[in-house]
Amino acid sequence: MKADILVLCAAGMLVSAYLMVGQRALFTTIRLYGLQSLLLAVVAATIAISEARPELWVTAGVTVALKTILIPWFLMRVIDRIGIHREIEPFLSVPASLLVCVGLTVVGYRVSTGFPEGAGGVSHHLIGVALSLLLVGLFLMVTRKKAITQILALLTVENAVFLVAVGVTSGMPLIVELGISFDVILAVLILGILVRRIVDRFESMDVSRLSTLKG
Amino acid sequence: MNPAVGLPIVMALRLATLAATLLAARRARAARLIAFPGSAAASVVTMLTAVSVLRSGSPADGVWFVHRASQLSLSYSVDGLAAWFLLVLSVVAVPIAIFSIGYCSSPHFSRRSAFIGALYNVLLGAVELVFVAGDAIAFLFAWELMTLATAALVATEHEERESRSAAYLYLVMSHIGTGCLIAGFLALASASGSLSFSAALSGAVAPGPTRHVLFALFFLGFGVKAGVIPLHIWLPEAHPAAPSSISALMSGVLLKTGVYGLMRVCAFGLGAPSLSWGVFVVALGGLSAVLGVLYALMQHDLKRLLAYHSIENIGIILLGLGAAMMGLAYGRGDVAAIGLAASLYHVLNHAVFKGLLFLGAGGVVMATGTRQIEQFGGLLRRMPWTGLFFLIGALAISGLPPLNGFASEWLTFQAFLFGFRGSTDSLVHFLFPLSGALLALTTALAAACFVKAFGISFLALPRSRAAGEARESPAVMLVPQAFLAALCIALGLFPGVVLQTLGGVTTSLTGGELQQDPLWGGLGLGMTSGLESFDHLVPAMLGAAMAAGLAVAVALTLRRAGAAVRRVPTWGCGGELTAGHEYTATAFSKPLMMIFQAVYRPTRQVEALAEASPYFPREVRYHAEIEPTFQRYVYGPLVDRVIKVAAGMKVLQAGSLHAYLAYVLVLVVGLVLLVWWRG
Amino acid sequence: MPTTVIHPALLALGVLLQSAGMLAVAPLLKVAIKKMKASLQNRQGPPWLQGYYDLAKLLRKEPLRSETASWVYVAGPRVYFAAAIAAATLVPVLTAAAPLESAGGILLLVGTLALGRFALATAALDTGSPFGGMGASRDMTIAALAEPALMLGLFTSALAAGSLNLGVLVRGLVAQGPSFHPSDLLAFAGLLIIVIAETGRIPVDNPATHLELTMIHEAMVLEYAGPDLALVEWASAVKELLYLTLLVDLFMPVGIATSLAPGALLVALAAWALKVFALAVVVTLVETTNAKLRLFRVPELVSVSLGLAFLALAVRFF
Amino acid sequence: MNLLVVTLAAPLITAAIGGLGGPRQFKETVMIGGLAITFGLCLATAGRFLGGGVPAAFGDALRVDGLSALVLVLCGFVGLLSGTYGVGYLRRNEERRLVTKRMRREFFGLIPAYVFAMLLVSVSNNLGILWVAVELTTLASVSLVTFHDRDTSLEAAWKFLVLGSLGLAFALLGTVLLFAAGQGRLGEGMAALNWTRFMQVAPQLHPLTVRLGVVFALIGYGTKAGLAPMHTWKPDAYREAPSPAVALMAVGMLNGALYCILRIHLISKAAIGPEFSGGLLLTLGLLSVLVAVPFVLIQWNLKRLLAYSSIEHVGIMAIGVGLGAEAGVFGALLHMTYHSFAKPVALFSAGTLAQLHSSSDLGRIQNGTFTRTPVASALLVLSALIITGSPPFGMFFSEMTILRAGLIGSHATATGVFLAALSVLFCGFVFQVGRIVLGPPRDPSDRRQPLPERFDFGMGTVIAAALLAVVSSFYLPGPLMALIRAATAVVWGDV
Repeated sequence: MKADILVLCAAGMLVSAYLMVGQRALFTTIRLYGLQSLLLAVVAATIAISEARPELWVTAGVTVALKTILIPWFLMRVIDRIGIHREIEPFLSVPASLLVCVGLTVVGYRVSTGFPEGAGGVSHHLIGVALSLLLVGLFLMVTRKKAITQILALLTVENAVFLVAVGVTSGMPLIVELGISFDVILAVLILGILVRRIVDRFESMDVSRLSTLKG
Repeated sequence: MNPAVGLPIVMALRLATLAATLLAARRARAARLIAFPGSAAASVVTMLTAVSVLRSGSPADGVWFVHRASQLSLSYSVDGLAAWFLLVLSVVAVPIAIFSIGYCSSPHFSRRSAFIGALYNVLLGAVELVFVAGDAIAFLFAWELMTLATAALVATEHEERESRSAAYLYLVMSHIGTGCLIAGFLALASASGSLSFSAALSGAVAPGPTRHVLFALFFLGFGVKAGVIPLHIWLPEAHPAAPSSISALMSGVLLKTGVYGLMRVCAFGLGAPSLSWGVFVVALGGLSAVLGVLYALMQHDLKRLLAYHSIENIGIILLGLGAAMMGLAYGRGDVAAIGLAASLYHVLNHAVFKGLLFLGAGGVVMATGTRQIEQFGGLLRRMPWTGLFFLIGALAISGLPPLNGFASEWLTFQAFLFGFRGSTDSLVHFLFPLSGALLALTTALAAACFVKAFGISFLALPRSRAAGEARESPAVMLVPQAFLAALCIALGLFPGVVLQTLGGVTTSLTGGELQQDPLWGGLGLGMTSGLESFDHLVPAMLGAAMAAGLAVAVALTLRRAGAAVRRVPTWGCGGELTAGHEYTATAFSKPLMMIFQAVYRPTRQVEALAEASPYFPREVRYHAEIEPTFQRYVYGPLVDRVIKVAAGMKVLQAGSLHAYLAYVLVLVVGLVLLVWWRG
Repeated sequence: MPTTVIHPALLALGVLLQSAGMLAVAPLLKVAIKKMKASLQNRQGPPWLQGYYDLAKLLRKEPLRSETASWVYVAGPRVYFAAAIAAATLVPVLTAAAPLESAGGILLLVGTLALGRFALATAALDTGSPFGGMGASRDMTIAALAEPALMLGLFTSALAAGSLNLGVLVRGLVAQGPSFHPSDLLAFAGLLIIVIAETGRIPVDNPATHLELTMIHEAMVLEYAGPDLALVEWASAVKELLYLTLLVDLFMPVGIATSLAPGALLVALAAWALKVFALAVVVTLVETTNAKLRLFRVPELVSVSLGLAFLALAVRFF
Repeated sequence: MNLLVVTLAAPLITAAIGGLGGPRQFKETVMIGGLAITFGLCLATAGRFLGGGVPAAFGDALRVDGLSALVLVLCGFVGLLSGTYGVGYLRRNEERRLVTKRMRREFFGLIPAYVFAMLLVSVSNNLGILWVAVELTTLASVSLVTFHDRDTSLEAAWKFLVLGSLGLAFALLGTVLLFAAGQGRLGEGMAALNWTRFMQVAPQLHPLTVRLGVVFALIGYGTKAGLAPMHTWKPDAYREAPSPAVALMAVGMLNGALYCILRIHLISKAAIGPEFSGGLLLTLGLLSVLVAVPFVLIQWNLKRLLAYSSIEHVGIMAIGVGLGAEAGVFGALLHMTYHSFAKPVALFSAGTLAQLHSSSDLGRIQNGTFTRTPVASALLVLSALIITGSPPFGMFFSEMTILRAGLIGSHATATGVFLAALSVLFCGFVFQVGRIVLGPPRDPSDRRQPLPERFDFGMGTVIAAALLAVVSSFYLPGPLMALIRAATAVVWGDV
């Protein structure tokens, strides 16, 4: 029962990443990220119950608080302030991007087959999903031109790492977990500030325009 | 003065002089009077050390300095070969140091005297370290230091574009050479287990292709520094750009560090040299000799002309060395001994007469302010002593008896003759006479070139106002030239003495006994290849016969005492003879340019400026250019391709963040697949 | 085995005798060649002693010196003369040993002649007249081309005898007795061309003209007059005799004396005179039947000679 | 109080005081004093380690062994050097009224904070704290990159942060995977992530997870070190940040990232043998040296030139470790020490030259600087010679040791390529430096005249640092040598 929930949530996270790749509106992308973080919290919760690990509840709580509520709110405020709602044409068309994502998922999964069966035969699935999520997130970063989308892609990669941290090892030491979450949030805040300064200076969030430093 | 005592004194002296010069940097005169006499003193000590090792024949070694951090120790070992090159260095370094005192006082260099003086000491110290280095790290340490000091000296007048580009070209080529040396030495060290030369260069290298690769690496590394064709293109740029006293040192000594390396490692360090190596060295030696002199003929910048002649003389040295290597390949130790003796003798001779010529050129350039021969003329009347010494240098470099150039070329011919007699191999029967013919052609062309250089610069009417008002160099610059001129004559007249000192060196390296039959107590030398007869060279006999002939000639033409010889104007076909009528350097070398067109591929422009009718031009301008084949066809494309590739690679950092992220994505996917594949 | 060291005094006497002899005979050879050319052209040619008369006349004349010239101009002819004499003493003439044979052999001979040529060319430049420059440039060019062929030709016989010492070489040939090897013919032809080039005979240089287009040796000495000119003329005569003697020694050593006995010396003198005369005839024939080559055709002639020399080497040793 | 805690606290307090406010004079003395005390404390900690003790804190989360002692001392030294030069640098800008209040606050606050983060990295035994410390350095340096607030500095900052965060995400994943490979054997709580614990348990770690973990960890920390192909942020960041900050990043961050890479390499060596991570390091190292070649040959900016030089040097250190011979490791650590002495001198002299000529673009600094600004040009030439490994200076010996290790370890081709790249890099460097230093003085009529050179505080520091770099090439103090040998023992021998 526990294994099914975990695999279901992990698969859900991967699907949300796929939707992100296909999505053009920024608001929806942020909401998808919020959903993804929520599923991560559910994974943490189920493991907390099944493994009787009280500190995972704290992790789940922090994930919900920070990544499902605070970060999407902050990014939406940044977009409102700037007023740009649509993503401009990415480098690769959506069907081609999806094909590449499928390829990356195959790669992620092939690698995870060699992994040991964790508690309840779940971990090699989780690692497979996490790796695929990571590769898709990275691919999203490479193809999308908007600064906000790059931040979201980076956060997807972070989520993949946290998925491994929570799912495979049933929780890292708590203090480290908190320290890491705090740093991620700090990074996002600074990225947000930078985006606003870039938009003030360049009147656009298009990162591909930022290419004067050559050689 | 054995090396254990001598060398530390030398290094202490050099460091003290360096420190004192830097302290006195502000006052140019003081800096000059500290730097150069100090380095002259140190060179004298080096000479004493070298002589003691040569005479005692017992090598001495020890450790300089252990670099505590990396446990790499810099040791020294002075054997016969190193002592000989130290002797060559110090014999030339002392007069050049004294000459520099005068030369650097010219308004052009005086404010840079401290810079030149300090670097002169660093350079000499580095060269001495190169010759006495006992292990790879000490050798590379000194080698690189020497390159940097030389490059800095070439760039002393860094206002001019060509000295900057000359210094840079020198630095790049030497550095690529040093890269090969580092690779070679470290490969040797790992093959023989230790960095010290005694182990690494004892010929214990595994046979097969690695030896040939090592030989190629070392030849490339040392060939660049020796200025062998086709690695020579930096030489005609760097020598003229440097101050003349430094160019004398560069031509006289620095090229010899390359030759020393070729001898120490390529010829006698990698075990018995294989035949193909010997043939390669002889071939490149011949090529360098002929092409060196051919290019020298076409140069009208006095210092470039002398620089190309250095290439020619290095070619002659390599011919001797190549003959020695082929002798060793056939197991004929005695032929190898003669070949090596010939090339070592020419190393000393070239250092002496090239040093003399460059010092003379320095005096002339300082007096007239330009290096173009076409501007000179009639300098013998204004600068009689410089003219006389330059003439003696010219006679020596053209290999004319009884001076020293002839003695070493005679020995090289003997090496070819004995090599030919000693073997029945058809390759030798083809190659040695051909090399003999090439050597003869080179000597004759050198004679033609120096008739032009001396005749056009020093004789007849001055072609420019500067040449007309040139003043003779001060005594401090003439005395060293006199010393070197006297040395040219002495080395020419006493070959026997030189060969005896060389006997020990050649035997220790080639194992072949140098059968000598010294005639008239060192005045002459006798060589044999073990066959019936000895061939002798006694230049003193010829000197006596010439003196007798001169006496007869003077007696025949003796007039009544006191009757002054009538001075008449030279026949000018009816018109009044001016400097314009004189033969120019271009005209003098025109026939040879026509004959060797295939080599030069000259391009010429003739402009006739005529007003009324084209048949009566007021003025005709003639300009001929010979094609720099190596620059245009070898190095030009190479450098362009490197720049093109570098420019192509620049696209890697083209500013787009997405590209950078893509690199990371590719790397991650690649490594993940690698893990899976290796898993 | 080290050769017996001849006592220096005996050496000096040998040098004196040989140089005096060569000096005496040289003008005779020049006149002989002129007379032969004249007889081929149905002329009588100058009297036999004309050479000595010219020299005597020139020696009595007043020496002149150009204003622009320095001491090099004065030293040129004298060094040229001394070099010619010194070279003369290096070659065995009557006896199978030359007085200065152990001074350096063939290489020293070539070197000494080169020294003489260097001195004359430099002196020619000192006058400042275009003729001097042109003569010096052409003479050095031809010499530069001729030297490798000369060296290769001499090398062949030296390699056969195993030594560069002319005395040893001739003694080897005499000991061997008259033998004929095809390579000798090739080497002889090659060297003959070089001798013609070196002594400034017709196909390469025209000794009898003052036309600037064709003269090489004459152009160098255009400015000289009086005693200086005498020295130069005499020296070039000695040089010519020296070259012919060298050819005789290397390829026709028959009749040369092996001991100092007066009888042998007389036979040697007769043989030497006959052989030199024969060579003079050959040179004259070549001179009268050929026209002077343009300067830039001379390299082809020299390369023929180089080819012959190399062929001689190949035939003998490969 | 624990010595280690005091050492870490010192820069933090300096940052706090510096960042708050107060007159410029006060802030300068606080900064230099604080950093001097920090360096003293680092020396004391190293001294205690050499005396046999193993300083530790927070239950072994922070622990000083041979390797960390060496990195601690080097980072402390660079911190002090950058601080003092920074004061001089800022004074010069103050005279030209280029410094705003924000800049001053950021400068005096962030540089000590950066030093704190570096020291934290070099002493952290716990992989979690190690990651947090590296993240802190990244965040601290972002605002340093946007110090001059130009358009290009925003672009550089964005790229720096995006690539940096991505790298750190991989590093985190690597750490987690290594932790997962323990499958519970590492124990519970904070101590589970201690490096010492990993080393004890290493043989039982699951090989495939370790391999994947090492891959991600090396890519992550490699990004921070500037190993190719993750180096792309470095040239942009170096051009934008002020020279003192660049020195901190070039030496402190490089040593710190190398420290992390070595920790991961040691775990992998203990678990699955040195071939995998050694080979990866060797490849990335070679790639870094090769990537630097074209950009040194054709370069338009002095600071970017020095950026590629530090990419080359981190490549050399990675090659040294990757060659898998003790001489190689010793060479790499020796190279790190010499690099920490020499690179600041190069950056400071380049910075001073750029300040005097009001631009660091090679095109805009008209050639002939030797005549107008002789001391700065001479220092630049001297430092160029040092960092290109010319003989009389130390790097020649360390590069020789690495090359020799390469040939002993039968990596002939790799060593050959490495040697060729070194030669070409030397030529490129000398050309670029020669291009601006030599040549005729600029004609007086040209209005863009460089500032007259004054012997002020900043110049004094640079000359002192240069003297130190030259002296260190010949004589390294005894204790420092002991530290290097201890660090080699850690990296090469079993702990």
